[in-house]
Amino acid sequence: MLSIENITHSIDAWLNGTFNPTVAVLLESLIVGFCVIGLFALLGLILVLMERKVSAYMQIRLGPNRVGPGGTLQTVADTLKLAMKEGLTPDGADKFLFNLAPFLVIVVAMMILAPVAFAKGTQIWDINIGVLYISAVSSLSVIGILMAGWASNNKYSLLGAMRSGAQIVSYELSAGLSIISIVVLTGSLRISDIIASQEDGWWIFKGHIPAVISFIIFIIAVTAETNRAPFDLAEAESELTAGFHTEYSGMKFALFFLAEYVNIFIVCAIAATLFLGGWMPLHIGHWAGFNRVMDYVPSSLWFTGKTFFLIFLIMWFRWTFPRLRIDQLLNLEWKYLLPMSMVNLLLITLIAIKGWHF
Amino acid sequence: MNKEELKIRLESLLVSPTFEDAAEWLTVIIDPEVWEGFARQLRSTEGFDLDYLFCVTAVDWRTHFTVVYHLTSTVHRHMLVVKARLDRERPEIRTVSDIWRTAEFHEREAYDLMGIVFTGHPDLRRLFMTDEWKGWPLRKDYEDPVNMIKL
Amino acid sequence: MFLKKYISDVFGAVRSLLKGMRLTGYYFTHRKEIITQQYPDNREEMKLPERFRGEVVMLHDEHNEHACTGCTACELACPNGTIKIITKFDITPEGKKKKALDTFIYHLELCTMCNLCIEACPTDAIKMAQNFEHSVYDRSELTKKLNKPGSKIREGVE
Amino acid sequence: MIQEVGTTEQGDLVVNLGPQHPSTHGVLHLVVTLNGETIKKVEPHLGYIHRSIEKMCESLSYRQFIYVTSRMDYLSSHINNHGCALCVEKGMQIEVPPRAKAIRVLMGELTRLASHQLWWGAMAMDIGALTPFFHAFREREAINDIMEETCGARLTMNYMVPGGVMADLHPNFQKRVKEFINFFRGKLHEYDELVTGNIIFKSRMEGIGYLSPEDAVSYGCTGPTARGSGVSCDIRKLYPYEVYGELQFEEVTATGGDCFARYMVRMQEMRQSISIIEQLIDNIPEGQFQAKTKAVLKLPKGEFYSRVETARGEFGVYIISEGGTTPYRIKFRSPGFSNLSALDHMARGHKIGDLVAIMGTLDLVIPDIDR
Repeated sequence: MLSIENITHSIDAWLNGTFNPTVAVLLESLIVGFCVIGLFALLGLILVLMERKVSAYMQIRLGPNRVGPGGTLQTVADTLKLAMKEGLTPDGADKFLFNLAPFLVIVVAMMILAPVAFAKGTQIWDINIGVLYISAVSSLSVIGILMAGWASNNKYSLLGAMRSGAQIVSYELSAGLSIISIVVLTGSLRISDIIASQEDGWWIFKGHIPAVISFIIFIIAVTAETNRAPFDLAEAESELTAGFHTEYSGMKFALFFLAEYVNIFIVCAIAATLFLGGWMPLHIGHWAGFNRVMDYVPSSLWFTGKTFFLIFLIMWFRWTFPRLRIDQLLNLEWKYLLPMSMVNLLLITLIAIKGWHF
Repeated sequence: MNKEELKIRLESLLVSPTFEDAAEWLTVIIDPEVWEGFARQLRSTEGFDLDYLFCVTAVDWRTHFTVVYHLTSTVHRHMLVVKARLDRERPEIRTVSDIWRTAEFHEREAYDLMGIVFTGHPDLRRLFMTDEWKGWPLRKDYEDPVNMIKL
Repeated sequence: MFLKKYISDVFGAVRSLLKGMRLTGYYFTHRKEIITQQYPDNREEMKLPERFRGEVVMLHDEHNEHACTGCTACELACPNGTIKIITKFDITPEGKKKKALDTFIYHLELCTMCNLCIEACPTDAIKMAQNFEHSVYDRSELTKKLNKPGSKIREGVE
Repeated sequence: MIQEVGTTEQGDLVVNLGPQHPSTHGVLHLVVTLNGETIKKVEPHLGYIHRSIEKMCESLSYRQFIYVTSRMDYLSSHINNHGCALCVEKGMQIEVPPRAKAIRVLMGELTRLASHQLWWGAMAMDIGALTPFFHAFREREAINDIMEETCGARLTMNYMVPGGVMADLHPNFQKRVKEFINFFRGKLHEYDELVTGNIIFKSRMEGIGYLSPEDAVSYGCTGPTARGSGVSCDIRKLYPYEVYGELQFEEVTATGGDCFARYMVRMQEMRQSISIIEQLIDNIPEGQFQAKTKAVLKLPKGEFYSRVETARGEFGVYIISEGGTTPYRIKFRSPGFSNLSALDHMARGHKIGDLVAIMGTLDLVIPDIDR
């Protein structure tokens, strides 16, 4: 059966057979680099179009439908437009930081991609502290946002950046606690171990209600961490025009835009990995027949299916809810999500110790 | 209170008030000097309670200005129109923005467009026009170099 | 007690959010609710009501005759100076001089479609057309001459 | 006027909100002094769309000046025109035929509905929900189509002439209005589901921008802004004009005085407007739609004031006539102007997000403020 795992293995074998190991590793890194960039471009195109179509249908509109069949080439056209636009740098801006910020944001997004398992055996780097690595690196993106807000020399940008800082610092906590609850259940930080532990059922089903609660908390927290509505205070267009990226134009703006969507993809991929089994097909306990039927669906399809379902969920939030205010946002985290996830973590630990999960 | 009762009460409040009879609502013409004290009495005297100033109009009569205050009471629902005649050269009247807060904006508007100076106003600046604007656009003798209507 | 209120608050909040999501979810799945009009494509089937005010036109019949006497009622009624009527003097068969329309100038760029000129016209010579696509590349194209070349006043219109 | 101030002496941040800003709905310019996110002072700068309509009207005849007032509060243009026509009729002592009266009120209520719908969508957009805007426009579009069919235009209808209305109702009018009312009744509960009941929306609105009844009166607030504070100020009820005196409807007031109270007042007003339309739509008297008037109107020497209730509050027209064909001085008392003056008072101590919410519930239309 043709699967991504076989392809990667055969490429690996061929490279190692043709060149000496050092060159092979270098070439592999190059290929991976190209793949990641290609994936970025593809994700940007697909997710932006998806967002526009989802929003359009929810708003009883048609959405983009002129460029290409059914508007599918709309994002390509938009990218071309953005690429041709002049990248303005405001006069009073700190030019170095101003130009660095979008790259920092996109590099961070690329780095988190490393431990994500896209399909069975397809993972760039199966680091043994995968989950820790993700939560550590993802908090770096706030530096990019703060940098952009500060360097723009614009009051709206500054306000947006400050909001973003406060927001990400606080929501990191409950996202981290939700991740820990799965780590407690599996006993490993390695992504491949976490996926393997869900072979007899996903954690959201195996972990009883506490797992569901920590899944919901995780989704809320990552929505806030990626600055998506209803937590999009960093850009809050009706208050701060465009928040931290008010002064950006052209490709630099496009990088921010792309990073936002790639971040959504990554956090949804992580949520899918932790709670919905990643590429693991829907297995129920020891029903061998059922599990074998499920295995016929390729693992990469399972992974993308779950991830895109979660992305759709986050888009659904965006196009339904009003925005919170900054103090309410922090209230929600410190008064509701954090205590809840702490109690929840206790319950999960109890379940893990007693072995009550399936 | 109806128009007649209001008129009788006003006669006790003012020394020889002048009334305009033709108008729909009771209209009293006052001297700008007495306006501040009179306004306070209208606002707070039991029976008047004219707490709602809904319109401030400045009118240029070429020889003089008139400032028209339309007052009503949310308690008794009666109306009173107060007019003050101002000098053409030095149009000055005491502000009532401390009595009716809404007057602050209305008086700024009258200052901006008609050039009436409201003494004691907390923030008497141009409201619609730019700060460096010359002249008072609503005055009858104002000549606009670019007049779309008379083109 | 506090805990009970806390939990019921949380559930109430989640319920209100789900209600909204149900509504947007309904619209997401029901494509027939979409109200977008594909404008330049639906020009043929798009019908504007006959009272729609798009621009002032002068009615001409098949003999290239109009009903405008050049009375300038519309010019006086117009609040924006949109209409300018230039009159001339015709010689009637009886040898009398009679005022008649020479040129009916209509500035579309000044017009606010208020319908006052149509109301004022005593002979119903002008009316509002439903055309609304007025964009042109040069502003001077918006100044129109409404009476067609060679047209004259219809017999019997005073 | 626009100062290049970054910070004040006290170290507060000064932000220019507008004149080009997504939530000021036009060219309102607010200079906001901030301490962190907390508002210390809001100072409106007006005049970006000032056209001096009052001066323009001094050279327009009594028939012509009505259309200009559509350009003030363009969302309730019909009601503005109504106020002007009433004032001219008061001066000329024209008796308006009963059919015209009913038509005017019907159109006025439809305009109010359309205005409130736009407000609802725009306000939801201000606080971050974009979807309601499109849902509101679907219903508003239906009203606009009805308007287009009868009045000939969608926004600035100019359907009003002194002595009546410009044209009779379109034959389809009654049928289409009834269809619309049925359609809209079905959609109104969606408004509540999507926005009113939403916990985020409620927490953004409740307790924000408190305006006490005394302050509301002192600042000259009218319309839903004042009624949200419990001040009864509906001109339709207090000083009924046209057929409002014969209709059964309630003046909607709330006691909260906060953004949510103002929001609820407008939502209830939509229901009241529907009820008014339903009472009238089958009872439009037959007869003329316009009284016979002279071609050139001349108001007698004197002063005339008429008040109407627009979607935003009390709209007053004050005509001073010297007996000529044009007004000597005309003054428009626009509701938004007075409502805006209370903004500073309401917004102090709140966050930037609240300022946007307060502006949303004030329902500001900038041409109405600037004139």
